[in-house]
Amino acid sequence: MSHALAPHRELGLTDSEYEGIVERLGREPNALELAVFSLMWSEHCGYKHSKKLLGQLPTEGPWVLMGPGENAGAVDVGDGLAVAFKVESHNHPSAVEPFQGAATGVGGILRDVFAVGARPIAVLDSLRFGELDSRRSRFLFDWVVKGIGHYGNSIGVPTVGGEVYFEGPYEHNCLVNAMCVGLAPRERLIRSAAAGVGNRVVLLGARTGRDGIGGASVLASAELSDEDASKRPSVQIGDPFEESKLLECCLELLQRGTLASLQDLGAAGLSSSSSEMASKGEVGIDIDVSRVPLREAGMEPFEIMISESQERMLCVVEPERLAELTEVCGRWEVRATEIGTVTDTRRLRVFDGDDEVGDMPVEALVDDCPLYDLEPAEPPEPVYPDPPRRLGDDAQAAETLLALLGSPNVASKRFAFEQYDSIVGSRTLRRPAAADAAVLSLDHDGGSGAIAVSIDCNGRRVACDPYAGAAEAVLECAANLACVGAEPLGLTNCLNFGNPEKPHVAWQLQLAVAGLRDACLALGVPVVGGNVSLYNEGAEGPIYPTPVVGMVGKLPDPETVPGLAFADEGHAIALAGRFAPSLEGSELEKLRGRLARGLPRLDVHAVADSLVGLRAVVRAGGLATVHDVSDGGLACALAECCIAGGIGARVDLAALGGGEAAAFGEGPGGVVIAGPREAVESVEGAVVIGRVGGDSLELAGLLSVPVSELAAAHEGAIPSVVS
Amino acid sequence: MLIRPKEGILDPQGQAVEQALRALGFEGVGHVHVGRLVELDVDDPSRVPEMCERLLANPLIEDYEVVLLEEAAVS
Amino acid sequence: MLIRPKEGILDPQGQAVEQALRALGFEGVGHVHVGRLVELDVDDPSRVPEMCERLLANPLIEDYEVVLLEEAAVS
Amino acid sequence: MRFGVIRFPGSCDEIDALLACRRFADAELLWHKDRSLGGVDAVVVPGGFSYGDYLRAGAIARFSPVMESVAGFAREGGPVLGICNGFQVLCEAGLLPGALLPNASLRFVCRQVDLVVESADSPFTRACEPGDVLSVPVKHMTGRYHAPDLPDEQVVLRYAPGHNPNGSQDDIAGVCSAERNVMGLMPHPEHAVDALTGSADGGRLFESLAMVPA
Ligand SMILES: Nc1ncnc2c1ncn2[C@@H]1O[C@H](COP(=O)(O)OP(=O)(O)O)[C@@H](O)[C@H]1O
Ligand SMILES: [Mg+2]
Repeated sequence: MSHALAPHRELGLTDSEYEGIVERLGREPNALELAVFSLMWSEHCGYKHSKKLLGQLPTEGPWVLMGPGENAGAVDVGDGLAVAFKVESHNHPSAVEPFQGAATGVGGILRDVFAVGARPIAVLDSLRFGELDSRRSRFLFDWVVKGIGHYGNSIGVPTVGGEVYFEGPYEHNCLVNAMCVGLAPRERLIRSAAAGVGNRVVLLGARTGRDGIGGASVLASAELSDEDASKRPSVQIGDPFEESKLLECCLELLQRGTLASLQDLGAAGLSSSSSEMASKGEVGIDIDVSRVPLREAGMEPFEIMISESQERMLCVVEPERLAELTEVCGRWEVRATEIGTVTDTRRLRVFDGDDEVGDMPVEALVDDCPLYDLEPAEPPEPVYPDPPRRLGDDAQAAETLLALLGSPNVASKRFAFEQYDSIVGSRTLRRPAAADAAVLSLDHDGGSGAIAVSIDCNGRRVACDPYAGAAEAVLECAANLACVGAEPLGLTNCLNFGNPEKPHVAWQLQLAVAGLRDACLALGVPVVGGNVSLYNEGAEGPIYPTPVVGMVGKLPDPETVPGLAFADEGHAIALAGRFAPSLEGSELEKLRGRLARGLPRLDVHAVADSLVGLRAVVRAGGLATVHDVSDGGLACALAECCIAGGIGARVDLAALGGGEAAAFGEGPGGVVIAGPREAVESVEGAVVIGRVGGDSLELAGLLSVPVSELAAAHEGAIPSVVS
Repeated sequence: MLIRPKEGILDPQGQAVEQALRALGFEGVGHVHVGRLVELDVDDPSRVPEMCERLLANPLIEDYEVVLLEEAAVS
Repeated sequence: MLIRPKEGILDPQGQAVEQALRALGFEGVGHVHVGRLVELDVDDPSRVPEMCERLLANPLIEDYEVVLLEEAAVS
Repeated sequence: MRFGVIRFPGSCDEIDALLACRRFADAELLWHKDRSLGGVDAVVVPGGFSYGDYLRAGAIARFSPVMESVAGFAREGGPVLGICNGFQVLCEAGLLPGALLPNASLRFVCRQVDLVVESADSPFTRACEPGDVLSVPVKHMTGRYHAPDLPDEQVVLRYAPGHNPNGSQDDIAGVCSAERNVMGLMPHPEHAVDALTGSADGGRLFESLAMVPA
């Protein structure tokens, strides 16, 4: 071979990893085996740099039905129902081809959820791009949104929420994380462990092509650079129609109990799905690649084993139920091909017809991936440049408020969420921008009450302070849930970080995981699943550390759920919760061109406790308006309540100490509430700060701006630059 | 400009049309591919390939072909 | 088959492409229209117009044109 | 009174339509490959992306076996309601005049809009008065209605001024056949049958249909 590098290095394996493979096989691997090992031992599949850290996260709770390790986590929501959910990244494919990258990201996370037997009922998206003055960022944002909409809208799963931030460090490495929430009768959840020696392994769905060959290892673990065209993957094209048939077909097979186990094909394709099924079931699997239906002629066995063609699932079925499987698949027009058998060898053996072309111990592939210790070190110098300065220190308060509302991080994301079908399925009780969390009814599914879902993370604050910023992401999710009266049941996360072999990235990762852990412990919320995406770096360094958090909660009575809009003239407005606002790390500081090092000390227990109180108040049903204080501080939160309600408010912040920090400072735990005076005053610890009415937002002594002007800034900012 | 899905790239539209044609009883149909057709008048045809590269076609997943029609041929 | 939006019907895609080309600095571009290209192998080409009428084009909003390539020309 | 809701591969809103119908009468799903309509009294062709909508919205679904029966049912005067993709299918099938083109914005749009009832003289709007305003969501990519010679009497619903989400000609949101027993609309009345989801106004269409003597 005329490779510049030894083939294993070309595939991203170190020399010592290669020796480990030789040792486990007792011989040199052939090309197919090397390809399979390189993928299974990649960061993406093997969690080489993150597994040890993830062990710190709390994963248990009385209502947890499936924890980390399955395709998706699942919690019990009562009435015999389970909610399964997971968030996953598709960052690099989206940077290469934003429309298809985002679309297939959604397709992939949907499969993870129906792989556990749950019907997908909601998608949320968490996106990061460079600043919108960059043409490339506008292009990526525009097409990523189209791609997410395309897949979700076409398959009939509503996209009910999400978040988007625009920050310089994402310019060369956008983030596209998608979360899916699914619902199933509890007893229908299925695990992916292959079972029953002699059972058949059947491939369902699309034909296999040369999609994403080399994707998982080369694509997900090398830093993107424009020069290196040889690493350009072949782009995967999503086919939501194929997936919609596959989804209905799999759910029917599960309902009939036809399958012994089910697994989606994601990164590393057949290699990883078959070896993981075998590993969990403590069995072996024989696969005959010559039986795999191909889309392209002349594919080699190794290509078939690692292809990442979309819209495929792998299942195990007893031989006597094959006919039933064929019948159901026929009705849904889903291709089903028997490609292998469950064995007792605990080896993954690959055949091409009668020829054996690969033979690997399952344990070596799945469990023996070398794990590395991080070598964290706090960076002596700031890691990130200051953001561009956009606002002078001497700006008047009104100008500041309008600048904040028009800052793309704070501005309305209507441009994005109107391109998503947020209501298909008839469960959506609170759509995007109607409340802090999306609310989904369980009524048609035989459940009582509703679930609430939210996804959050402010990467810039994590960059300022990885521990506090990550804890805040969890608290922010919990606050969003509390605003609609929901109690958190479980959490999923996607750790988007730079190169963990760099000490300062390792330091960010370590502190962020500690922050996640402590906030989860304070709230009593278990982590039931997640995903890790490392090596997110561009030429100018790593992205902001971005531990995206998705949370699912339950609320008893949808009738009591308030919105975030101010409702009626004369309603009293109060600030509730434990709020200690500070300008450190705030959006205002960003506009002023500053990035803090360190955030104020955070008392996660105090914030967690205050959310319990808020939840109880919301559930009691007296409040008309509840909105948590987030990016842009209290003034922006009040403005958002005004804009949503089309009504003004008169507020005096003197009771909060007044000044800039009270108006524009940020921090977890603050919540704006409004309603009839008695209802508002009955909330423990709430400080009445004003009343709803008029056509302007007035902050005594600071500013008075017509609601129409606030709305123009907030609604107009993104469309004016993107469309 | 004729813009087509690159060889080997999944073409769900083409598949759907092929199946639909079969279902309608059209036999002997194969290799159906659906692409895009962009037509324009241009003063300087030498710049058309650049237009394709930069905007009209997505070089990662599409190939393009430029067909020039003389002034007269354009109705 | 080349399938184009019927004349007189608003073609926002064509307009969008025209604007984008201008924004990229391509001058002297006009009459941009975006349509569909359907390519297929067929044993009996005489049936192609029928395919278009029944399925591939909607005569209310689209015109079509059939271009036949001989066996040899198909690579 | 029994509704039949068609299910194509790629339909998305068939369960939503079924649930909406069931608020007012019995309802069942009809499979695209079955020719029988099972004796239903009204047919709903629901929203979604039938067969992936890969060629033109609705172009492939119109050829499914069940659509032959729907055409026959419509010819005999049976009420047929096409919602969103269902509207596109009925246009492609020639059961309704006109065609639906990509939104002028070239983007998918999901938003609540106001509709004005233009005619209460149809099996679908008889529970309304002309001039009634209904709050109903739209969500589509291909909803720009185009029908050059449509007689005004066939316009059943219009988008209220300023609410046209897609550039439809004359703000037309819903039309009926000359015989008035087939109706199509881009907005989704089945997603406006419960005040908890934002509006119950869309229920008026199903209520109207349920008033038809069985
Ligand atoms: N950040 C994380 N926190 C908790 N669990 C995680 C995290 N990242 C990954 N996991 C768990 O590890 C398992 C393997 O993840 P992954 O390889 O991404 O799944 P899949 O193969 O289904 O894509 C999953 O069950 C996932 O929930
Ligand atoms: Mg999975």
